[in-house]
Amino acid sequence: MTESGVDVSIERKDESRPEEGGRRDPNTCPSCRSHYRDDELRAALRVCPHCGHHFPMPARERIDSLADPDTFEEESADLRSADPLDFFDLRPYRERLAEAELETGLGEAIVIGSALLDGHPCELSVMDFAFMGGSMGSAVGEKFVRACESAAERSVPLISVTASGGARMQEGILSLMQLPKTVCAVEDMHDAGGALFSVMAHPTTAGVLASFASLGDVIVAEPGALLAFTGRRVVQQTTREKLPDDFGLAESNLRFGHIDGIVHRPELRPFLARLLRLFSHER
Amino acid sequence: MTESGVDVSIERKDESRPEEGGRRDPNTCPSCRSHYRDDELRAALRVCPHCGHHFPMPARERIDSLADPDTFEEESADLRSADPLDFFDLRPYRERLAEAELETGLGEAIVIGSALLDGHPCELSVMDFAFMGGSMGSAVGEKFVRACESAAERSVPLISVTASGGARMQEGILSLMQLPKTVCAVEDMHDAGGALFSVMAHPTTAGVLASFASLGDVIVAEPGALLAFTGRRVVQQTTREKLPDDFGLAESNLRFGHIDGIVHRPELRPFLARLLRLFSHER
Amino acid sequence: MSADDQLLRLRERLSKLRSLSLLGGATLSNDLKRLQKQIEQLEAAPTLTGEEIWQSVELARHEARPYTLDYVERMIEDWIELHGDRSRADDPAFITGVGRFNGRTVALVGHQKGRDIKERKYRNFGMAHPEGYRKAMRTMQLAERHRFPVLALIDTPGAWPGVAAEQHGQGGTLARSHALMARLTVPIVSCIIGEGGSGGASAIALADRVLMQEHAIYTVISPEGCAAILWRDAGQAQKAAAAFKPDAAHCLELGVIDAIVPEPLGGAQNDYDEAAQLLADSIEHELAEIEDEPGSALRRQRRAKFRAMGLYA
Amino acid sequence: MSADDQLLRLRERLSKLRSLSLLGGATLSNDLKRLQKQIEQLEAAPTLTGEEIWQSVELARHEARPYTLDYVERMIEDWIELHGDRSRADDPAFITGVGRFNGRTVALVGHQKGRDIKERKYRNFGMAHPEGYRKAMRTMQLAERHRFPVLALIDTPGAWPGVAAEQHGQGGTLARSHALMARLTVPIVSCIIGEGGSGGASAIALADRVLMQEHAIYTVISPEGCAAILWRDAGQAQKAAAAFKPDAAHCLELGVIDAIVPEPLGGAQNDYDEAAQLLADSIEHELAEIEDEPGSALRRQRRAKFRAMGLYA
Ligand SMILES: [Zn+2]
Ligand SMILES: [Zn+2]
Repeated sequence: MTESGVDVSIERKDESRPEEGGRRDPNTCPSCRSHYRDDELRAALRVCPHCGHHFPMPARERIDSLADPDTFEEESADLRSADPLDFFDLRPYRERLAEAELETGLGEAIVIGSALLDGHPCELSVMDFAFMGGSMGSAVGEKFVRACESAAERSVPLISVTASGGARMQEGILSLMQLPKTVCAVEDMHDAGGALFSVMAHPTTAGVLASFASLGDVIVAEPGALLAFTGRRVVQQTTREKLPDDFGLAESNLRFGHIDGIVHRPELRPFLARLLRLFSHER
Repeated sequence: MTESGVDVSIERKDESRPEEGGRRDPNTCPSCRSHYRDDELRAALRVCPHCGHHFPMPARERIDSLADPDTFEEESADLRSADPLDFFDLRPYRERLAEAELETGLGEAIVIGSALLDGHPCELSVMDFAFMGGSMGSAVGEKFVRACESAAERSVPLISVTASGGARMQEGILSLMQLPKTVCAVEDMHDAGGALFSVMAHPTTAGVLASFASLGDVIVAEPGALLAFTGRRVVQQTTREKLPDDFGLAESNLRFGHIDGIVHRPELRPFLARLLRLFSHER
Repeated sequence: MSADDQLLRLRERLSKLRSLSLLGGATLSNDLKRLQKQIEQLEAAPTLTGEEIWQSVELARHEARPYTLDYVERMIEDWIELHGDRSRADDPAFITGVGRFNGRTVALVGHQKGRDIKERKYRNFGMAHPEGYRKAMRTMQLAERHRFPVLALIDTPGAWPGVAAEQHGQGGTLARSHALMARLTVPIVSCIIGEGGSGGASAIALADRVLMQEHAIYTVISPEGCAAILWRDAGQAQKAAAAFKPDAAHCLELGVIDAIVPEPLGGAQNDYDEAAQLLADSIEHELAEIEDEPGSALRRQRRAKFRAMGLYA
Repeated sequence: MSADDQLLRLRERLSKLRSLSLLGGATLSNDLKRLQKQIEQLEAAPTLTGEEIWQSVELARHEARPYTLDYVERMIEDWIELHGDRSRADDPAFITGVGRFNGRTVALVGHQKGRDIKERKYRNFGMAHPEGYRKAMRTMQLAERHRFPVLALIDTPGAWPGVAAEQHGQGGTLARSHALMARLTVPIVSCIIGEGGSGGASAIALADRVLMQEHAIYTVISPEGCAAILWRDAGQAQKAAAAFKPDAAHCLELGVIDAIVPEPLGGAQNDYDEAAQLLADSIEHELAEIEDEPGSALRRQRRAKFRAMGLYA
């Protein structure tokens, strides 16, 4: 499951490794081994009907599951990553970007725009792990900042759904600068009276966890999501410590006081609707 | 060592209990058993010349050790405790107060006033454990608040030296209200740009630790001082936990991040002088 | 000081206030109203005997008494509980969250005791660690950021006196919780709904309006603790309680609380719904009086109120 | 993007700023000055080869390189070190304190590495736990309260990736440290004096002026970590470094830092006193330029600077 372009390798204790040379079927539940057709899974919000495992959810499907029908208006759809370092590892960065766009149909690892949710106006910012591991480069940072600005301008809360391996190495130090950059945007929004609701999907790690995702006025996670600054493997290699079974998982984060709750995907929309009612400026 | 009028019983691991029916000689070092004449101890700032043990220091001697000669001007010297509850335990509260005044020569468990320290103007607030265990009733709270107000008015830092068993039970709920009262005064002083330097002497516990003493911009303690919200005996009785040897001591508090440092008594004056230089508004 | 003396003192404060131009119009009339109400309540409140005081102690600790979540359930719509101190733990001895109280969004913090043995242990008998107070502080900061009024329900024998609690800074944390409440510029109404035990209670009770249920107690130390120290005998708790008077009427007399919240006949445990209705009515009354004040005035008056507490010669 | 392109971009920014009336007089001329200086430094700075970049990586990690306390000793008078996060620990991987820098009181925070094996372990190789970042935040809050400028010295391979660090909220703590620095209204000057590794570095580098010593590095991931992920071979670190260019000249080119601080010939390790003098001169220069700005303007410009970082199409 190692992806190029993430600075944390994502692993899950309850997932066995794919067979040598093979790729795990994305529609087979890693938890209970049930297999589904894609339309079945999609209809179930990509939650295993048998065991409740939460599969990764593409950004467009996430938006469809949250926004009232035909209310989502995408913003900055044309914004794309540049290649400030002419970066080349095993392949050119530009090639990786083109391939990711082709595979996901997305211009970047984040989609932003305005919407209604249960009738309440809000701004949505949704990441997609399928686009280069949801890594945050200049374009992702810029789009998140624009979402903050759009939310503040319209005096509506911003709902952020994250799924990210961290900063995008191929952009070097500029990817690290997306941490202070997105944080400054959240602070500006807060100063304008705005609210940020942070939904952490699997995985929300490294640079994204160490910046805007952790600054939500309310923070919830999906069940089983990995929320860690550093992934299991690096922790083990660096410290040689014994890792608890639930290391970094949402459930452990709740116990240690880092999130407000765990919300199952089918409950997410009503939960956010309630938050919007509470934080809206109407009285 | 149990004192009437304190809501925490003060004990020290390194102090053996006084013999049955007898009272420990106050000039015998509980740590190394050396015995001193009172003038010897006083000349040594009540620090055992043999082993460094810090004996309790009367408020007047503390002030003499800090203020430049003849610069201390006491404030609110006439303020005395009332007896709002007509409190009577084994003896009337009024009798205990009269006795404490007779024994210590102090009107209450705190002395406040303006002074110069190494030429820097400051306000001093010094508690005395010998006056009913340094317990905080309405008079102590009021005098501390006046020290804050005097410091703010003159734009000088406030140096607070605490030695207290906690709130003064004999004043019931009014003694508890000295916690919010003194905290509000510190906040007012902070809003006026003032600074609080908190020196915690043995013991600084319960209500005083849970209010103004912990709000110092800089907090230091004397070696071996007990700084705990709850004393050893109550912790043991309530929780049946095994207590570490250094439970609640200054050294443990430093390790756990609650104080900025431990300052030996002969170093206190130069240390405070340095702080005054740094926090004074002259440039 | 007898109730009569106290009433006299209140009347004096009242006439002083009337002649004071310092506080400005709206404020003054609010303060007057508040004191006038205190006087009325005081005149109505009987002076309790030692036995009656002890009854309050027992009712305040009654195992069937409604706890914070019982009131949340009945008073708050769209409740969302918030968890965790963002650094170490989620202390179950504290409940914190946001919800709608009579149409407005509020933040609520409160101690939580457990009903059965298992939950009692889970909630640590309502005795919070420093992590619990930090959770409450975090929720109050959220309220400040979004201009939500804060409701605080106090029901604890005291802050937890364990080794880890000390090591994690129980004393300093209580100090900082007091300090945060002295800094907030949103309206704060607190109510002692059972035991208001020591610094662990006052740390979340530093409010614009402090209420107390009829049979709640507010104490600097538990009656047993007091007896153990003063009489060297915890069995003398009843005697201690009679001496230091932790009941609502005496707290009102001493100017420590602003009003008494009535309970159903025989105590809140007899009718949760009525108790919640009475509590909601009182909170609404107080909140409505202060919620339109500018935050800076609110904070100035809040500090001035506590600054005036205490009796000395 | 080549240095020439970058220079062009800087020139464009400069001309845009010149035509902008938004920022007000003093600010504008400061921004102009800053950019003009950047352009001068850029024109002066050579474009490093891969080999030269690797030399910087090695010098940044040189075991004799001066650390935070070496600079404190030489730059700060009346130094008082402050300890503890007021909740759990005193992390020796962070140094925080107050003292006098060229006559004015400042607060200083910085990572601290150890010199010998024992101290290295004690300082955890400059890799702080969340508790260390909380200690730094506390000291910065003290600075804000008393209007002391903040100096931040960055020298860490990264935030500590241990189990307890994760459990105590390493990610969230770094986020909140960034956020606090975005909120401060006192002047902040930071300098990367060795390794500026990832979020553990940027968390205390969100400053009005970000400096970087000539041979320091500022990276999103260590060269070894990058190589391990991209080339599946940590031995390719040199190749990775050449690809992602963590050296000061490139950071200046990309607009990530504001100026480069010169080092003694061959590196700071060769002459601590000279290194400290050069660092102090640079900090003084930057601080003098901003310290009389109103806090709200400072904060607005600080956020605007970081808001503009990044390159996209
Ligand atoms: Zn399944
Ligand atoms: Zn001795």
